[in-house]
Amino acid sequence: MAQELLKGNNAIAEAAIRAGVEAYFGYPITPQTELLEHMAARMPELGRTFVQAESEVAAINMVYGAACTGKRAMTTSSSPGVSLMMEGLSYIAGTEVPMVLADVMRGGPGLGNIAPSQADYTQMVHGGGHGDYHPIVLAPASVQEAIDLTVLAFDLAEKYRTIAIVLADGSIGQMMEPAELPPMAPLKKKLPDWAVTGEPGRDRRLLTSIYLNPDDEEITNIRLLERWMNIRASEVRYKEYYLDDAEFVVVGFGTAGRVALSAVRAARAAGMKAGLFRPVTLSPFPESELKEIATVAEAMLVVEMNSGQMLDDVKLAVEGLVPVEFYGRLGGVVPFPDEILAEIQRIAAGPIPDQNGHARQRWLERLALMREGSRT
Amino acid sequence: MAQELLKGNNAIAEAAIRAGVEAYFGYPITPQTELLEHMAARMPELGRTFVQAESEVAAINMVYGAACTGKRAMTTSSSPGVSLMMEGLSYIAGTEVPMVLADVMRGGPGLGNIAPSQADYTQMVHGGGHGDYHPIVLAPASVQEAIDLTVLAFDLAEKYRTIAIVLADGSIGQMMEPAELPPMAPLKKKLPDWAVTGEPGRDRRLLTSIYLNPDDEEITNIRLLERWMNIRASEVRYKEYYLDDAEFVVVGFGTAGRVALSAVRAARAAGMKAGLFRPVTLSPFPESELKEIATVAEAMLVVEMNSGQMLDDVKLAVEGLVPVEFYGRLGGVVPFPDEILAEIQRIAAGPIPDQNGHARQRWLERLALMREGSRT
Amino acid sequence: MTSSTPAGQVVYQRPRSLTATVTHYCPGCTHGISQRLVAEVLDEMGLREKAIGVASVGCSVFAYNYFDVDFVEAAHGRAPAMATGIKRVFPDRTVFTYQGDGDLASIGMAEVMHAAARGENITIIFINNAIYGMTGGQMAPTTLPGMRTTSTPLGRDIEMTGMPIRMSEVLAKLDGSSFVVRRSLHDATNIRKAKKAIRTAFEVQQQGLGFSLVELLSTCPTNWGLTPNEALGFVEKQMIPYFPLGDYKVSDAVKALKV
Amino acid sequence: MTSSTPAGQVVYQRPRSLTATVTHYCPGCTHGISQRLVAEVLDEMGLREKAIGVASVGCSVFAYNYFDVDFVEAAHGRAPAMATGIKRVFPDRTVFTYQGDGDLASIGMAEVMHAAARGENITIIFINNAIYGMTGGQMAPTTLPGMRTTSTPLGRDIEMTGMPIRMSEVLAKLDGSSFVVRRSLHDATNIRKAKKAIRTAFEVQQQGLGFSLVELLSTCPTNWGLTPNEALGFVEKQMIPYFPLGDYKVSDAVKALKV
Amino acid sequence: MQTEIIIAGFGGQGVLFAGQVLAYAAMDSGKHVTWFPSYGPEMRGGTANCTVIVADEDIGSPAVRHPQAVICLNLPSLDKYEPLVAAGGLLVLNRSLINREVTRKDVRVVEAPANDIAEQLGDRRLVNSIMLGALIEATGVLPLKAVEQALKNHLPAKHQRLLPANFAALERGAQAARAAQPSPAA
Amino acid sequence: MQTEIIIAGFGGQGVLFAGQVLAYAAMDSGKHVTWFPSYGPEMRGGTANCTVIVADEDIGSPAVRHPQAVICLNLPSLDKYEPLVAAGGLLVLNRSLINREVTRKDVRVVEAPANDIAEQLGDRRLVNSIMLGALIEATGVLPLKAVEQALKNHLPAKHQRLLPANFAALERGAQAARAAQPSPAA
Amino acid sequence: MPAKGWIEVNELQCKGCELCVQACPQEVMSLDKARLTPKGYHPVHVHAEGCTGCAICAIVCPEAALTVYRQVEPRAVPAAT
Amino acid sequence: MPAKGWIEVNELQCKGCELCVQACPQEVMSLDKARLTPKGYHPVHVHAEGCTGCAICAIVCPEAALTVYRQVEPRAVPAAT
Ligand SMILES: Cc1ncc(C[n+]2csc(CCOP(=O)(O)OP(=O)(O)O)c2C)c(N)n1
Ligand SMILES: Cc1ncc(C[n+]2csc(CCOP(=O)(O)OP(=O)(O)O)c2C)c(N)n1
Ligand code: SF4
Ligand code: SF4
Ligand code: SF4
Ligand code: SF4
Ligand code: SF4
Ligand code: SF4
Ligand SMILES: [Mg+2]
Ligand SMILES: [Mg+2]
Repeated sequence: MAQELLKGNNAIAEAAIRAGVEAYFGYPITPQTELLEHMAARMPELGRTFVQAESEVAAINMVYGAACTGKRAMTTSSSPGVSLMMEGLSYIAGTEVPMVLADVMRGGPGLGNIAPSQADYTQMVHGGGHGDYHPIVLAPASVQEAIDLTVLAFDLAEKYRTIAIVLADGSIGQMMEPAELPPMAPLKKKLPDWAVTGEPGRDRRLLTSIYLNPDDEEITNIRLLERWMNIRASEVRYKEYYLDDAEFVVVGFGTAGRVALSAVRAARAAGMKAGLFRPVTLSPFPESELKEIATVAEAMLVVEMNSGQMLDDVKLAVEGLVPVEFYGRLGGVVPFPDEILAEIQRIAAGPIPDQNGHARQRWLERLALMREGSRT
Repeated sequence: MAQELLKGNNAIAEAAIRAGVEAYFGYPITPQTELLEHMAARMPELGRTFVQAESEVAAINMVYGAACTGKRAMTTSSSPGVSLMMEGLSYIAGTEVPMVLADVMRGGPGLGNIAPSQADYTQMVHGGGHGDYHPIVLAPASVQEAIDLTVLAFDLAEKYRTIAIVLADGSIGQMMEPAELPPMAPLKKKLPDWAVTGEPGRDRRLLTSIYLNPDDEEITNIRLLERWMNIRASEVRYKEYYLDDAEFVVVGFGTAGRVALSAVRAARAAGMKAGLFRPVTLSPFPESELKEIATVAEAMLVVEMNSGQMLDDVKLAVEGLVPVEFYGRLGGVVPFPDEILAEIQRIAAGPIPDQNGHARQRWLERLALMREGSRT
Repeated sequence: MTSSTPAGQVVYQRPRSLTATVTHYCPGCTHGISQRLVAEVLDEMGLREKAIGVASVGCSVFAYNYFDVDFVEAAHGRAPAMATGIKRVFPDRTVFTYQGDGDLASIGMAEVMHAAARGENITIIFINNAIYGMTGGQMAPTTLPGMRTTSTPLGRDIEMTGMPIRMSEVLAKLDGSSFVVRRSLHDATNIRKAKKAIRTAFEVQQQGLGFSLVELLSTCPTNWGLTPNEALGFVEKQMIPYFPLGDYKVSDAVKALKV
Repeated sequence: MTSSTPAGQVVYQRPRSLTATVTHYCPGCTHGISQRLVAEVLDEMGLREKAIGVASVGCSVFAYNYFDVDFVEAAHGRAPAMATGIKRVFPDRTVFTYQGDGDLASIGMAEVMHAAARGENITIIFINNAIYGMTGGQMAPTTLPGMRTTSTPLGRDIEMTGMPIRMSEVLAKLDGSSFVVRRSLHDATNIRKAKKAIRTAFEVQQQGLGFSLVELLSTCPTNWGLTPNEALGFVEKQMIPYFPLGDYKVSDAVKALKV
Repeated sequence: MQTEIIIAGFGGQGVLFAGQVLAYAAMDSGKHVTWFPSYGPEMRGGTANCTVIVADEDIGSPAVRHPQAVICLNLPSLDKYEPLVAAGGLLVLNRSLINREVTRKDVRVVEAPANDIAEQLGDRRLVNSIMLGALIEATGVLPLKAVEQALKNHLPAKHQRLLPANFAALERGAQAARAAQPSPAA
Repeated sequence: MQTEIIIAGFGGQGVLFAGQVLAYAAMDSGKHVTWFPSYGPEMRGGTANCTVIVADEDIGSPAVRHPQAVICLNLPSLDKYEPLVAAGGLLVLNRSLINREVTRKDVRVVEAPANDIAEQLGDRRLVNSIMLGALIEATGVLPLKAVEQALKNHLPAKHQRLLPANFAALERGAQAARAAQPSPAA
Repeated sequence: MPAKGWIEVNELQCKGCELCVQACPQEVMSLDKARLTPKGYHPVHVHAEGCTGCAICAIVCPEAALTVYRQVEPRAVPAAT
Repeated sequence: MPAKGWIEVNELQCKGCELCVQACPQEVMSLDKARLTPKGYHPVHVHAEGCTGCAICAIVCPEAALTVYRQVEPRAVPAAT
């Protein structure tokens, strides 16, 4: 198929449609609104379900219902709206039905603003709802990737009976890029054998997240956990750039990763052996891959549009094998490549910072200084 | 004052009252309901505010309103109810008003059950709402501690204009122990100078979490973060048992920590040099304290009533200095001391497990085996 | 056959749409009656194998164990949203929720109002027992003035908590609702009427006529501190005066229905 | 003074309860009128320094910048809950919310219903512009049948989304509400009536008579795709027929009030 | 020294309150004590139990797998706890509702026809006090006086008139324990 | 090779659409391209801008601090971007609405009285095409033909009749650029 | 002559709530104090003659624990139709 | 004789929405196309005689941008009361 110039939000919506989503439930919120609007126009014309729910709480519970029928179901929102879905997500995880959520993150906490942010990382990756569960979280860095990962999200959600989240930020949602949509997939004919469908001629089926006996709940938790171990073993995805001989490895996802790529190129142009590791699956996190890189790199620099939420996962992965520095912008500010380049230069110039201090603390001091500098 | 035999839930409620809580908003949910019922009886008779809200969403937003007036305000719930508060908590964090929440955790995910659990650790400690913020999280292991930490929660929340959470589990909420309540504190006379109180003779005041300009939001985020760094530096609390010469250090909080204490004593009785480190503040986490212990201990064993949520924080803290093993029970199952004793024995018998594998993976295999064993 | 030996004709038997599971309801709790009625109606309409039930969080949380019907279990208050999700993708299935008054009128207010406003083609069985049964007897939005509950130990003070909410009256105000009635379960006559209303509600859904809800005044002997029989009296003497039985919304299309 | 030079007497001036801040509202948006009216009433009743406003999420999100009054900003839909929290600890302050129709009638349905049911002694200014203004013109629960919005590109299909919700009528059904009226902002006469209603609502609160709400039909020229003046015509011709102006609840105590 | 006791029976047999009385007595005697109940819907019409631990130092786990003593107020409780009670431990049985023998040989057994005694004493609600009396006597975990005092202090006002009957019940339970055969395993 | 362009002006001046036309033209010419808008309430009655990056390889950051070229459709845009445009970069000014000179000496300046030209051409909405023509001519980032083709392909059906006028507008803009003084710094 | 009927009590289901006892117009039902169901309740039984098979007991039974029969009057039916 | 009045337009606030223009019963208001406010709008002004100071313009103005004055008829007041 030919490339089209697509806005991220519309691309995610259309990709979901091409992937065979049969039911969409959502509530307007900037910066994901075009996604809902795309669905509002397209789903009815395809004879599929679109409902503008009364709230995000209702939306996620409508998805819960539709997902229980085994059909592909989806909702999308942005940060405050996603926070309202936490109970529903936990129920869906506990009921082991597949669903896809796209969170087009904005600046927070609270009402915050509508600018691009990555500050829902921990909430989405480590599960913002109660109880033990692990969603799959995919982080696109371009419109094309947003499309591909949306399709993948449906496939993985179904394969593992789990929640799959496309975690984008406002700039992925709002930007346009040439990209190619997949062909329209035929709708599922056969529904899975756990689906609650109200059909004659078989034993009744039941989907629930209640296990009043802790023993049964523990069995369920173990089942979820084993499935999760499986996902960790099989579904890690990431992108590497200039890593072959890289001494200084930048780690960043989504838009931050993409901005870092510009910085890495600039660093290379200036003769520094910089490289970029961009996790595509944030959950499962590419732990062993990062650890391997840690055995050869001289230093790592984690770059995020938050206060270092992925930083902890990187540090957990590299287990002290390499110094890990951090650079982040907060509250809806997107870093420019030159800021990251400056960080690479700083690290390359040495000395390698003492790992006994806190990368986050050091960064915060630099950031405060930088902000003061730019004010004058 | 004399000791009384108190149920955890009532103790937390009465402690809040003694600490001067002026407004309580809540919604019934097992296993925290006695807490709400205690408030229903006591608050009106003291002329203070009690409202049974229509939902947890409403409850947290009522707290938000009351907290904006500078008076001490509180809500309590259990896991699914707390998930519904995520948006509100994020708003409160972003608005920088103090409040206290008690989460009496139960088995999950989803509706789960009402048995004691610790599976909201990540949600509460790392912030289940959107955006960058850090609540203070206190984990009592006894009724007395539940009282003391509830009082502390109010003090810290106010001191730092932050959310303070008492993270208990069903067994802390439901058990009775002798404990001493503090005397009734006088109610605050003077409200803070940021409080929205509708008073004449001063400039109007405004409390909000919206910062439409990312730059302003970044400043706010930095302010929150710097305050958080401050809290980390000043407010870490923990309990140590038999650590002087301990070779094998168990790390556990709340009920799991308390069960571990029995196991450690049994291990000592059997001649093993076991000790217990019990974090009291889960957030801020006693990182440097654990790291120090890691330099002398031979191995650590993290024990939780979840799948190893604090485990990651321990591993982050010890940075590979010491092997860290894990033992957990899930979905509302409370471990018995003998299970933990067996783990200590296993570790003490050596060999120290290879840290390249995953403690969680190894535990899951042991747990599955054990469950099979107990079934036959 | 021309036998002249007296033979037994079955006048009543346990409906096929109920499983054999013994309920966890307290003795004499009329939750059991309403579930039985729903099962009878499903039997009579031949819907057992095309129905999907949505259980809610409350004493009826295990309803799914009692109905021999496909079931899901919703989050507290969200059953109408979950039912919407199911009905929209399976419009030809019979989708119903079974909700308590805490579930529907308190935490689930928005979801039931909007399902009704949308004219969602689902059926709601709404059990009004004036209390939160499952969590041990706290005040519900339907608790009567002055009634003692574990969260109104001195009796419900309407100055602080307002008057009880009459959901049927409110839902009837929405253009989207088609059939909204209140019945009681306190005696055989009323139980028969309740069943008829449930039957009509399911017929409304079958005919695609939109949102139907049957509110049933029900007992909670345990939390009311009454015997099962005294509890029936409480319904009759105390509840019905504040929650009058009647048809609050019967759309023209529904009136034309012959049940 | 016995001067004979013609002197200027101020007939109208910007109310003291407004700040000098220029609003971010689109030109001709009647959000500005309703806010001005609230400010005038606060001035007249001398409440500026004892009022606490609760802004909501919608185009009026920055209301707090325009009122020279203590303010907080609620989460989307939760203003009545937040106002409850404030009013309960400060019963002698005047607490009001300012909410759009998406905020109040969609996501905030439960909170406004329960605030009304409790008879919460607060005042709600409810701006019904039949659309989600702030997010760019999606369907609101109040959007008229057939109306094109960005989430109903072919016009609101009542088969799929139901009929618009008439909040005043619904809220009036709750025993807890004391004063619930609908007014319009489409011309000077109606604006005067709207102001009178707002005045009454605040008096109701002052007297401790309970829940008061004034629904105001308002314009959104931007998302309706009309000029400001055409938009006034839309209110008059299209909205009022579905949302009739009137007094939906005036409790006896309120009737006895002299405003 | 730590003694772990479980009291188990039907909801409505006063299981939780008996445990609380024991806990009060322990507290007033200067002991460390924990009382931990089964809770929630489990209680509705079903079985109830609580674990009371009395100790000289602060108590770790409030629950134990192998308690030293179990009061079984009905048959399901015996079925559940017979396999769990610690070797050398004690089972206190309500003979009125338990119609089978204990099969384990390594535990002590004390029994009382508590329902019958209660009826003799004129109040069905005394069953739990009778069983408690038997337990106290058989374990010596606390002086009987301490339990009497706890009852005096903590019986709700409206039930204070039942105090003498409760004292009698405790005594009858204790008598039953004294009459018990020495443990087969002892 | 990578060219970064910002188009800035009032909401309603067709800023976002002009950027999209440029992006379409780039895409159709086989280039990598990103289009990134300002969005949200910022747009309501206020200023709007978008960043278009045209490149030969895949594009990293979709936003740049120091763009190589900026179209300023009004005065606030010039005020905002004059300090930011890269040294040696280009400012394309709408003379009709900008009544001050550029003070930086290290940038090229091209200008066109776009509102006036548009009125001459008979349609206010042509302002953005005029400015785009000037930019294309002054940067050579793409052939003018590619932009014309993009307009043809992507102008909404109801506006297709405006194609000839738009082509004329592009050409008038290009003329203005050709007439521009060589950059003072060049 | 009133119809003659009888009932069957499912003792697994019956919880001895006595709703049927109060509702029975013939007042022929009562709890069987001599029996205990597996769940520990006294089940209901018919202690006297007079059941008409009216099924009111079944209608009020929350546990669907009752099956109601009515005697079919012997009547002559043509051997073949 | 009708009252005589005049208005003041706060040009910071006025957004040229013309609601006042349509509402003025004397039809004396219009946008001043020659002027632009700091926010880029044409502000309203009174282009003809006849303003009565009725304040209807102010009542419909969403921006509270108008102040309305009415001429006070000179009348003799006793020098001292
Ligand atoms: C989010 C959430 N909040 C609270 C609860 C606890 N809870 C369970 S059932 C219930 C109330 C049930 O009352 P009602 O709906 O009236 O049903 P009933 O038991 O009276 O039939 C509550 C509050 C929950 N499970 N989830
Ligand atoms: C939880 C949440 N969901 C969605 C949004 C996005 N949002 C902001 S305003 C709004 C609707 C506003 O519409 P309305 O209340 O009618 O106000 P109006 O702008 O029309 O005055 C929405 C959906 C949000 N901020 N928070
Ligand atoms: S608690 Fe009440 S509502 Fe629940 S089962 Fe028992 S009697 Fe019925
Ligand atoms: S978008 Fe509509 S409601 Fe919002 S300010 Fe503009 S005209 Fe008013
Ligand atoms: S009504 Fe049913 S459950 Fe109750 S006693 Fe009669 S048969 Fe038993
Ligand atoms: S069938 Fe009628 S007469 Fe017979 S036992 Fe039941 S209620 Fe009584
Ligand atoms: S109504 Fe107000 S804002 Fe509109 S044109 Fe008149 S003065 Fe200006
Ligand atoms: S005061 Fe009256 S007459 Fe004068 S300009 Fe305003 S509306 Fe017109
Ligand atoms: Mg109820
Ligand atoms: Mg609106």
